[in-house]
Amino acid sequence: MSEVVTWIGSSLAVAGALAAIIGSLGVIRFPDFYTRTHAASITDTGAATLMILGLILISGWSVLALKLAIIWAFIMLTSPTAAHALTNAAYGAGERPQLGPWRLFDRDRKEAER
Amino acid sequence: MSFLLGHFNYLIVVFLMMGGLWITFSSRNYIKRMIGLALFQTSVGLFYISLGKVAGGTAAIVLDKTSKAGEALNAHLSPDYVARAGVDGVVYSNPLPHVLILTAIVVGVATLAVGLAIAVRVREAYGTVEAGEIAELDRTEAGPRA
Amino acid sequence: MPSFATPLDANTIVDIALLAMLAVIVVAVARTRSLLTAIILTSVYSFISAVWLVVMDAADVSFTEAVVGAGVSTIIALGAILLTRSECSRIPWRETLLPLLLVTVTGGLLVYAALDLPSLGDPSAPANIYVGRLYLQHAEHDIGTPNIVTAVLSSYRGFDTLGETTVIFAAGLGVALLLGFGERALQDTPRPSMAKMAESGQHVVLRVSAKMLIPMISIYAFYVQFHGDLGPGGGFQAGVIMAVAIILHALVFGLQETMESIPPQLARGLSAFGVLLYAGVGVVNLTNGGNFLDYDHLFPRIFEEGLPDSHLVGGHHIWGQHFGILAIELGVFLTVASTMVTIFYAFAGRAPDLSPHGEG
Amino acid sequence: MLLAAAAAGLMTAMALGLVRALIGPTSYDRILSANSFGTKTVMFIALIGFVFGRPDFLDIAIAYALINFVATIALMKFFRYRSLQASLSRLAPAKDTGADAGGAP
Repeated sequence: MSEVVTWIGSSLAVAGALAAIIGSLGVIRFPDFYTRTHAASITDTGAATLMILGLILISGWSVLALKLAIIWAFIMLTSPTAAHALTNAAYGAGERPQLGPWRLFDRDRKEAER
Repeated sequence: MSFLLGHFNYLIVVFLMMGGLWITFSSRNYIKRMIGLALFQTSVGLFYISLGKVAGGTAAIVLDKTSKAGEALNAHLSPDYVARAGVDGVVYSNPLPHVLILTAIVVGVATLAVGLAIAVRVREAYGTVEAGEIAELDRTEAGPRA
Repeated sequence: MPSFATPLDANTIVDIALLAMLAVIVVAVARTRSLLTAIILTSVYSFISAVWLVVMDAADVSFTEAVVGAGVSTIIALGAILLTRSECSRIPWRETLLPLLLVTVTGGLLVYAALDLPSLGDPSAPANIYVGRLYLQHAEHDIGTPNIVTAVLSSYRGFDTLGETTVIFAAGLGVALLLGFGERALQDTPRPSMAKMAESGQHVVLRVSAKMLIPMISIYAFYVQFHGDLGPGGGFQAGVIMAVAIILHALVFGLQETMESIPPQLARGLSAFGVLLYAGVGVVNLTNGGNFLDYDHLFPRIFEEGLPDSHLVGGHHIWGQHFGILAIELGVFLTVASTMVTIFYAFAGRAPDLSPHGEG
Repeated sequence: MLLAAAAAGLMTAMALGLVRALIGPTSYDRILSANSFGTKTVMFIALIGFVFGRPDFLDIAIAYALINFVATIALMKFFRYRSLQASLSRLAPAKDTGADAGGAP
């Protein structure tokens, strides 16, 4: 029983790590700041949830589980707020999202550099 | 190969220290210089902590060797090694460098603040924090404004 | 002395990967001309080195590095570039040659010296066999705290820590003398343009989150403070975390509101009081017949014998050490927290001086 | 073993996340990347304790989560207001409006 739970917990942790990798790839590949924020903030909270859930399963009913739950609560509170504040600041400072078909983005950027 | 593995930390730390030193020497901007100095200082901390690491060790917070964590740690180590390097059956890393660097970090940020405050005052007196421009102002004008 | 080879285990692999990231960041910081980028990258550097410190078993140091490096020093550096400028001038490549030469020579010498160092993790390295090992063997018996870093910090090397605390106090005083305590600048606060403020609305999300977070951060600071004997933590970390809570309040609700609840006078008073408390504990030991900061003599012997389960009558509690460490950690906490707040007030409270030279 | 794989994956994610902090192009991208890096750090610290067999140091991860937030807020204020002292809630400087101007209805 406990081995099965540990196995499930570890799998969840691996899933969380995969989500984090996908998020990082999104942050690298996406064309403008707002889409990157989308990639980063969603996968941050998602990966944290998966991973911490997995670790709670591994640690069982203990003070560790409580601490992990506190970490999860803090991440769920701070990470979206920080993303919101950051996009708000960026928009207020004049950073605008790129609109239109996404194939055009690279061309636009090259033209802007020229 | 094993020599490189054992000394990799020191080589990287020297690289980091020299990076910080290079920023401090080459940059003309006082704030950038302070950042370089802070990097240099952190790297010195990394060096100390590298020295205090004991292979297979754990943090210097007393652990019962019969507890779950204690057994998990000792499972990877030979009893011989634990007897030689450990204290009461558990291998700890050396706590002394930790103590020195812990206080050094907090003192470091306080002194960094003093350096930055001086840079701010220089900016208010000269209107710039670039070393070259300040030297130029000292040569041509009567010196600082305030 | 038996030769020792560093094992290629998980620990070493993580160590190498993290150090490689640090090296990349240092190169990027050296290359960038934007100071803001340099500050952001330095905060990432702090995060990576904090993870590295956990891997290297330095849990307490990691704690400190995270809260200081990524938190307070980022904010102070931001305050500094707000008051100066955020770009540095281009350096002509000729002028980098001499520093490069110097750095290469110094680095070469250091590498040459480093080759003679014992391998990473060698348990019989000179650094690890003398006093560090003695502390590990005797701390629990002498001091009675499971966290040996706290035991060494506040009891064995208490005098050293008193010096460090005094340096922090003096540095805070120095910043305040250079930049003021923040009151002067508040009188002529520069007015941000109305249009800019209105566009952002009221920042409801931030304010609500901050209202929830600030009490939790404060409670967490006290947890770190009083749990420092048993796990990672102590006065230095707790002080910085407390200061971060106050700084968050100032960032979200404005400096003036924070100054109304925690006046600069209070901050600077407490900062001095902390050092005084620390040194005072030492003096109490002196009057009871011990050495300076030797907490075995914190209480008169006759009083300590009466305390429950005292080691003087064959019990487990070394009450003098317990209370001595508690008191001096409180002193450290007060000094560190209020000094960081004073420094923040000094930087944040100063009005940017807009002269023709610096367009930031 | 699975946990070690998760740690390796998280490390990869951290390294990839670092790329955006290094190449920019805007400062917002860097801050976003730094913030996301901080969250991954929190997860990594929590995980590494379980991998190395001593998961007592979760306290540190809590501190990381909190500090990361405060640093991001400071950077955001740097961009939005060019000042660390301004209040986010009041529409005009605090001095002129008195105590009642900032109050929510």
